[in-house]
Amino acid sequence: MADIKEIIAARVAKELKDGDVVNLGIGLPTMVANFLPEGVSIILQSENGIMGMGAAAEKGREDVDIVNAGAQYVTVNPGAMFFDSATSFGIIRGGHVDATILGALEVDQHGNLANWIVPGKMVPGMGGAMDLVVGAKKVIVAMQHTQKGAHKILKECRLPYTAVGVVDMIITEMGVMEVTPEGILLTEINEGYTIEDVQAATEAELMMSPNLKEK
Amino acid sequence: MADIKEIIAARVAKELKDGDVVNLGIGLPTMVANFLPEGVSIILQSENGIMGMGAAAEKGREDVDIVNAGAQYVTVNPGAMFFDSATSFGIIRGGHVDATILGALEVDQHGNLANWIVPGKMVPGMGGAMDLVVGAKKVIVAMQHTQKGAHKILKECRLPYTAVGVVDMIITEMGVMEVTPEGILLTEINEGYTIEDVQAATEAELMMSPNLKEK
Amino acid sequence: MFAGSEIPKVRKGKTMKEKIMTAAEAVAGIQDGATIMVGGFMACGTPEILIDALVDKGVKNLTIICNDAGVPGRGVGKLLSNGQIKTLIASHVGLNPEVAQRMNTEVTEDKLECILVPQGTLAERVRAGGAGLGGFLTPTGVGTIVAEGKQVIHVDGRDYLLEKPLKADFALIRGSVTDRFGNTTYNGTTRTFNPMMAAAANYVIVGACEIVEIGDIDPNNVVTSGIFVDAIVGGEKPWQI
Amino acid sequence: MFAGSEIPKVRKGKTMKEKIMTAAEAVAGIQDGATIMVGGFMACGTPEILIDALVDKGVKNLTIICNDAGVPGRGVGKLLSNGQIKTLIASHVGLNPEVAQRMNTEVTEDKLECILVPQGTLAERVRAGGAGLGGFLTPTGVGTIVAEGKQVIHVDGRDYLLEKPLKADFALIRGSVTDRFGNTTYNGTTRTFNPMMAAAANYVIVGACEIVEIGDIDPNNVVTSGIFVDAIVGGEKPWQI
Repeated sequence: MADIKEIIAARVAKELKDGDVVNLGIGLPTMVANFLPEGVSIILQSENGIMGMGAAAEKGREDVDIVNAGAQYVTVNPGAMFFDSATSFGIIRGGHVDATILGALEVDQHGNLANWIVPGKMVPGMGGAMDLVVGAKKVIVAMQHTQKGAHKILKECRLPYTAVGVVDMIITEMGVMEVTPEGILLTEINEGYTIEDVQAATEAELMMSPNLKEK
Repeated sequence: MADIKEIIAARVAKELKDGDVVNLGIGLPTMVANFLPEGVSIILQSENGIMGMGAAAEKGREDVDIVNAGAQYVTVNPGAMFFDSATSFGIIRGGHVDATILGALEVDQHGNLANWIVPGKMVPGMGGAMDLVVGAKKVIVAMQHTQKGAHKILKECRLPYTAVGVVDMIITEMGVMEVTPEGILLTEINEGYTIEDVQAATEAELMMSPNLKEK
Repeated sequence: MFAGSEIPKVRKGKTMKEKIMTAAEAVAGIQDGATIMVGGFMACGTPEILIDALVDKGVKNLTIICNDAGVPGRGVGKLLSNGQIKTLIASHVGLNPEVAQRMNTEVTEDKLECILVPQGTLAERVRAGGAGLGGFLTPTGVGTIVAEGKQVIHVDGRDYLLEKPLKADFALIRGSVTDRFGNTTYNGTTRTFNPMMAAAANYVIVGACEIVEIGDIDPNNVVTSGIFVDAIVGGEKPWQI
Repeated sequence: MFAGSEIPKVRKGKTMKEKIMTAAEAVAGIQDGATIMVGGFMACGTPEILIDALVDKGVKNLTIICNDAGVPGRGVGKLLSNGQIKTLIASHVGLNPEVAQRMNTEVTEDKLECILVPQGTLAERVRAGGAGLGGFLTPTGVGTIVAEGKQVIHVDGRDYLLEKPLKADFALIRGSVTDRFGNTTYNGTTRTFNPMMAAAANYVIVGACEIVEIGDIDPNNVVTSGIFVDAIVGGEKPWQI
């Protein structure tokens, strides 16, 4: 399980360019910062009010006034800035975040995203996700390809939307997919999987990139 | 001329309560701060970004980074704050300014105000006036009663409006008038003037306050 | 700060001397059914001493506007546990399991209504409330259940939701450094919703970690003006989450 | 500032090393017909060294968004005198008599179009441009000629004008202290429109009075984030009006 997450996080990291302003969702997306290629530095935005977030605070050296959006104690890097929530979401909604990386319950071939309501379960709230996926220049969904075998990459989302037509890219343990106006394009396939495996794990019909990379 | 202005400014000053946040227009309104009664302190807001503006800067001791909305060098008092223009007009529009005092070309019995366009003349722009009169809790027009004998307090403004239904009080060298839903109520008359004088200098029909004060 | 005579006369809610008071005095005016904004994000930036005073006071049927539901034992979580909240307007309530319990309870008078608002929209609605705007157009929530019942306005080729301002009777603010007039700064990520809420409520109470003299804060660095602040309560502390 | 490897690779417009340049280099990309936001209020807070570089460059048919027209010889007044402005969007132009001359000239190519916007609406429109809002509802201007051609929206018993966002190709910002990443603070009343404009333009140039190292500005006191800043030009000075 940890391996799969690391594979996904490491592949996502390659999508980030030096100097990008990035907002990482809780969980797997947070691991992306550990896999940045040599020479690539990114600027982490935390929607509760940080530009230039650093690593988690060392045990015993926490500043209780500095937390990330998951309420964990973090540090800030030199050149950081703190701001209020209206300013923070002005930055997000205004298109000043280059990429946001987050998980999903479902994604569909139109780039629709569902990641906040599971019927019959407690609804935790959308937090900042709806603003992030609408505002960020690039939206990367980083997740396991299926949920205990059930499809998550669909023709049409069945769960309530977080936003419509916002997902640019889906990265799973099986490979990399781009959402295009024509549908979902498979651009990379990971070692150990065949095209048939990926399609079988995907409800939406996949288009094959002419430059499909196999690893 | 200076006397008339001082009389008006001194009377306006009595309308201000201790602790009020006040924005003073350029010219006569600025003089109001010189006539505050003993024990009354006000907090001056300047729309270019000051809360807690102080007196004009002494010659030779100006800080060129600190000006008022008339581009004059000013000081700030202890406890002042600087802010950007969006914040400044959030304070103004949001009803956090207790009173704004400004001149007028015309005021009418509905509380409509015209103070920014003179036909045939250069239009200087409304600056912050439109926001101030809409946002401030109390709008006091401080002006000479007539313009070289021509009426300025009218049944209906003839010049383009700065805002509709915003004026609360008009203070001139002749007296004090309140704008009510029924029309303009004369509440004070200054020494040397009769009710007939004031009415003759006013196009709108004045109602007389049962408590009309004569000075 | 003050134009005019040098020694400002004390005046309720405006000049300095009466603003510093105890937490119990500061919340004395809060009655059953009040609408209260509470600053902070997962209780980081929430004034715990003011929450505690509200718990002691025991007022009920409150409408609370806060980014989230805190956690049990912290922030607005304490008000929730004590059965004081009727309606919660928040962006995220998932880290406080009591929310689900209260929403699903069979006991009518304990039942919680929870209104979820996207976090950026919530922040902007509070800002609009303080800034005298009648609303704003946001792309957030278009095509989702958040859009239900809202006007969709098309501007320059894109759809937006018309979102309306939020105001409140009271705001509970956490200041890191507050001067005796109420000018306030916030340290680190305690800022969150505090500055917008301070401008959007009729009566604003600051729970301050440190109270300083007027003039001690550089005018360039003040975040919340003292004109918004009605009451200052000292003794707020750094809290572990 | 940077997560990941310790030594950030230089990358145009993002990392520190390439942001500091001469004024001529900073304005090199500005072409005829560009839309440019210029910070300041009556030239207090306007980056004169960047205006001067634009005068030297001589680009024409500019649309300038600025609070006012400056005064002759200061701020955007220099661009006006030099015949470089086609359209001026401002709240007040009364202290620069050249505006009237240019508006009334018979010479077509010198003719200035002047669009007047209430100052609070102008500030909020620029903010909306940077914050990704499709517009906002303001009570300012209702019932006046400012309302002409605009949608009136009735919310909770009051009429508001729908005002739309403003964006620009470039912004010329005046910073009091700027670090090498572009994080900026503003002294006194030089702040005005600068922070909103820095967020609302595609390419942002800061004329800085003082350039400091990354980390020298307290993260609590930064007003404009370096992520907005593309170019930093040193040598901006205090100017008498």
